[in-house]
Amino acid sequence: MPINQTIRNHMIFRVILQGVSHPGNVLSLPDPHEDEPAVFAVLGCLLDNEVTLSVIGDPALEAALARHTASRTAHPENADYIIVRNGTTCGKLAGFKRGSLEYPDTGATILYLVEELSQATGVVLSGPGVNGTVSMRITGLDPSELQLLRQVNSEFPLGIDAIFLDQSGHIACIPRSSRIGVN
Amino acid sequence: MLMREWLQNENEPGSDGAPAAGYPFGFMDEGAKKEIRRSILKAVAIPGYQVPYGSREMPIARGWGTGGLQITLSLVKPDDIFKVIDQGCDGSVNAVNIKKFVAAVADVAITTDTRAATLIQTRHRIPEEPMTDRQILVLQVPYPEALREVEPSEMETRRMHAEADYSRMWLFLYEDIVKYGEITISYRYPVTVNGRYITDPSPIPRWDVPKLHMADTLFLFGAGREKRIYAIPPHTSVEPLEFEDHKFRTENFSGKACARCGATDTYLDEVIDNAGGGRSYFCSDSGYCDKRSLAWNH
Amino acid sequence: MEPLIRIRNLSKRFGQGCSRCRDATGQEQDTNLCPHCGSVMACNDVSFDLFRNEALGVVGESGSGKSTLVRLLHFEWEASEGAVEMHRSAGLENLPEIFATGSDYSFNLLGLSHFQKRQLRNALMGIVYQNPHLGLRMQISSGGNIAERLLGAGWRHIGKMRRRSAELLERTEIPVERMDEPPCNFSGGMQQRVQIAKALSNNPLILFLDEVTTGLDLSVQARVLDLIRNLRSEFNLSMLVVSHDLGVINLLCQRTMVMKSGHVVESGLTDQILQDPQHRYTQLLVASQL
Amino acid sequence: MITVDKLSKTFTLHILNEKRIAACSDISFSVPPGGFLGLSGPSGAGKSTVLKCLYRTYLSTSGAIHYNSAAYGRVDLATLPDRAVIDIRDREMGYVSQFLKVIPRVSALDVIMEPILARNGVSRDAARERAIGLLERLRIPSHLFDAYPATFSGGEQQRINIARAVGWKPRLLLLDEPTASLDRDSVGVVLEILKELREEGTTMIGIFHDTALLASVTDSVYHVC
Repeated sequence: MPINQTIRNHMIFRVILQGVSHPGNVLSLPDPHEDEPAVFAVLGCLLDNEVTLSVIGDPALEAALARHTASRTAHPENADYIIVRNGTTCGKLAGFKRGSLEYPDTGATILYLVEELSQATGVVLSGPGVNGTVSMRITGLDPSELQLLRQVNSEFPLGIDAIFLDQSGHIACIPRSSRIGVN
Repeated sequence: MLMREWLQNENEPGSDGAPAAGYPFGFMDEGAKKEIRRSILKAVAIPGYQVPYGSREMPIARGWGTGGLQITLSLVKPDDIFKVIDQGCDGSVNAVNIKKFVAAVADVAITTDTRAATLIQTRHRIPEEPMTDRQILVLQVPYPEALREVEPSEMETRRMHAEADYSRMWLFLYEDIVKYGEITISYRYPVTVNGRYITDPSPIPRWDVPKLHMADTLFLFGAGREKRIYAIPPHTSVEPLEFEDHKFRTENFSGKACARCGATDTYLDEVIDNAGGGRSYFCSDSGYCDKRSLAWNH
Repeated sequence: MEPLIRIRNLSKRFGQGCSRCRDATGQEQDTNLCPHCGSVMACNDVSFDLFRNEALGVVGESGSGKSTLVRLLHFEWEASEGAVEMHRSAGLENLPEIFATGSDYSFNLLGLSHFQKRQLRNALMGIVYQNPHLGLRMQISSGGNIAERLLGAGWRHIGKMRRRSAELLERTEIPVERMDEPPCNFSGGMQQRVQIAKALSNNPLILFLDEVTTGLDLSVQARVLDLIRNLRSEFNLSMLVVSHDLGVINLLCQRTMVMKSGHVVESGLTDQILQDPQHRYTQLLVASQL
Repeated sequence: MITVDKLSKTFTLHILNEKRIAACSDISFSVPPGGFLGLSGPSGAGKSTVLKCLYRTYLSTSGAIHYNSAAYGRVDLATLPDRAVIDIRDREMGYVSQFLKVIPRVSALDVIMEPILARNGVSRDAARERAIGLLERLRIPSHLFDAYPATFSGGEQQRINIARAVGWKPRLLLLDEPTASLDRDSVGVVLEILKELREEGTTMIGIFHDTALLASVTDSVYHVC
C-alpha cells in the first residue's frame, strides 16, 4: 500500500501514543521527510480547526503550522496546543490552561522543540506508564522548564501534558500523571 | 453509508491489498480521527478519567461497539496484526464482521493468536495470555460511568469525580455486604485507577480485573453511545474497591477444568447439556483454548 | 485565647444584586428583600468568632438568615462575600497548603476549591438538620448512614465501621440491634439521634445544629437536648446552635447572637441577652417567649 | 481586687415607647483581696442590679468595674469582650442568685460536681467526695443526692444552689440573698462555709436582707440608694 498522508498520520499517531503511554521513552518517528519538519508531522495527525495553537517566539512558524493543520491561533494562555521553539516559555508555562476539576482534559498540551533527546541520565520519571523509573536526557531545554512543569502538574488531575521533539525526529512525553525528578 | 450496509455490499473486501475502493484509510474522516486521537492522548495522561468527545455522528452504526471501533480506526496502521474478541470468542458474527471491516479499510492482517496480535479489540473479556508493552487492547464499553448505579445525574457524577467524592459508591458496597454478606457485583466491578478515579473496567468478569493492575499493556476504553474515551496506561495501579475485611475476590473455578483443552487456570463458561442436564465447562477465551487444544493434539 | 474560627463580613445574596441592596435591606428597613432589584440579602455582613468547646447560639425568626449562615459555613452554599478563617490548631494535616507561613490562621476558606472544602468538612465538621431528610439517606440502613461519613474519611474496614456505628448509636440511645434498619422506619426523635450519631462519627471539631428539636414532642425534645449537652463536654465540640427557641439556646449556649433580616442585631452572653436585651427586636423576642 | 467606679444602669424598653428605668446610679466602691463587702439599701434601690452588672448579666450603662483577674490582669468587666467574661466566670467568678436556675434532668450531685470537675481539674472521685461533703453539711437527705433538684422544696433548692457556687472555690463570689429562703440552722451552716471560703482567700460581695446578718459576716457595707 502506498504511504499516503492519511496512513502517515496513523503511523505517527501510534508513536505519539506509545510515547504518552510510556513517559520518558525516547522513540523514533517513522522515516522523517526532508521537506516536512517533524513538528508538522506530529501536529498534522492531531490538530484541526476545532482546536487552537500558539507558537512561542516564532510568528512565521505559527502561521505555517496554522495553515498546515487548519487550526486557529490563540494567545498561549488560551491555546490548546503550545509549541515552544527555543527551549523556554520564559515562565509563561505557569499561566497555560490546566483544565478544571470537572474537565481536566481541557488542560493544554505543550510541544517543546529541543536539540536532542536520549535515554541517559537527566530527568527521572515515575508514575503511570513507567515501570519503576526511567531516565531521559533533554538537551536544549531550559532546566527551569521542568521545575515549572512539575509545579503546574502538582495538583493532579489538573495539569499540562508535555511532548518533546528533537532535531533528528525523536519524540518523548511527560504527561501530567508523571512524577518528575532529577538525577 | 453505515458499516452494516458496507459489509453487505462488499464481497471480497481488501483482497487486492488496497483500501476498499472509495474509502479513505481508516474509513472515518480525518477530522473525526483527529478528535478521537486528541481525546485518547488526554485519556492516557489522566488515567481513569472519562474524556468526553465531540457530538458529531460517525459513519458507523451503533451497537457494533462503535466506541471501540472508533478508537481502533483512528490508530490502526497497515502493519498491525489485528484480533477481535467478543465475549472471549474470535468467531462470533460480531467479531468476524469487525475483523473483515477493519481488514478492508486498513489492510491489516488478522489473527486469533493473542501473542501475535499488535492490536486487539474486545468486548467483555481480557485475553488469558499476558500481553506486552508493544500491544494495545481496545475495550468496548456500553456504560462508561461507574457511579451511575448510585447517581443518575451526569452533572452530579461529574462533580463527584471532580472532588473524588466517592463515599456513596463505597456505601453501596457496604450495604451490599450488610444485606448479602458479600459484594454481589459480578461484571463492571468498579476499580480505582492510579489512586484517583473510580473507573468502570467495562463488563469484564471479576476474573479479568487483576489483569489491569500494573500491566505491560495500554488499555483504551471506548463508549460510543455515551461518547467517552478513557484509558489505563501500562504500569498503573488498578485496585478493585474492597474492604480490609471483605477483600475483592475473582470467580472461583477450583475443581473445574475446560472440557476441551483441560485448562484449570482460565475463566470458564458453564454449559448445561440440554439432554442430560449435566454441566460442563469450557474456556471463555476461544483463541487460547484453540492454541492449547492444538498443542495437546500434536 | 484565640478563636477556632473567625467569620468576617459574611454575606449571601440571592439574585443579581445592585448597588443599593445593602442600604435598602436590614434591621432598620425590617426586610432582607431589596426593593430596587428584587434580590434577597439572606445573610448580610455577619462577623463573629467561634471558640473551642463553645456553644454559640443563633436566634431569630424564620427568614432572619440563621439557617443560611449554617449553610454558608458548612460550604453547602457559596457566600457572596466575606471570609472564614480557621486556626492552625484545628489540625488539618492533610491540608497544609491552606495556611500561610507565619500566620496562625488559614487563608479565606471560602476561596478553597470544592475538593478542599469537602476534605475540610469531612475532617472538621458535623451537621444536624431540622429536617432529617436533609441529613440522612432514608432508604439506607442507619449504620450505613453513619458509615458513609466514615467512608468519606477513608475508613475501609466493615467490622470497624460497624463497631463505631454501634458505639455512636448506643451513645445516642438507638437500640444497636436496629442498626441495619433504614431511618424511615424510625420516629422523628430517633431520626434526629441517628443524625447526631452520623454527625459525630468523624469526631468533628465543629458541630452545626439547625433547629434540631423543632417539631419534636416536648419529652423527645428534652432527651435530644440532654444528649447534645452531654456530648458537647464529652467530645469537646464547638457548636453553632441555630434555633428560634430561646429555651433551647438558654440550655445549650453561653453566648448568643440575635439575627434579623440577615443581620446580627445583637450578641452577648446568653443570660444578658435574656435578662437585659438591648435591641428592640430582642426585647420583643424575649417578651414574647418567656 | 475589685473597684467599681461611678457605675450606672438604666434600662431602655424599646417596646414600651422607649421607656427608661434607672436601676442604679453612680455606684462606687472597692473591695480588697479577701475582703467581704455587703451591699445594703432599701428594696428596689438596685443592689441586685449592681451584682448583675458585675457578673455581666446586665450591661452597665456607664461607669467602670475594674477587676484584677488572675488570668487577664486588670480588666473592666463592664466592657470586657464576652468571651473573656465567660472565661473569668468559668475560672474565677461565682454567683449565687436567690433562686436555683434548675438545669433539667441533672441530679443534685451532678449539679454540684459539674463545676468542680470543669474548673478544679480534680478526679471524679475527689469531686464526688467534695460534693457529698457539702450536701451532708447542708443537711440534704442522702436519698435526694441522685434526684433532680427541680422536684425539691425551695429551701433544698437554695442549698443546692449555694453548694454549686462554693464547691469549686471561686476567687470572687457574688451573693444575692443566698440565705433568704433558708431556716435558721441552714443559715448557720452557710455562714460557716462562707467563712471557710474566705479563709481560703475568696473575695465576696453580698446582699443579705437581714441587716444583723449582714453586719456579722461582712468587713464593710456599701449603702446603695
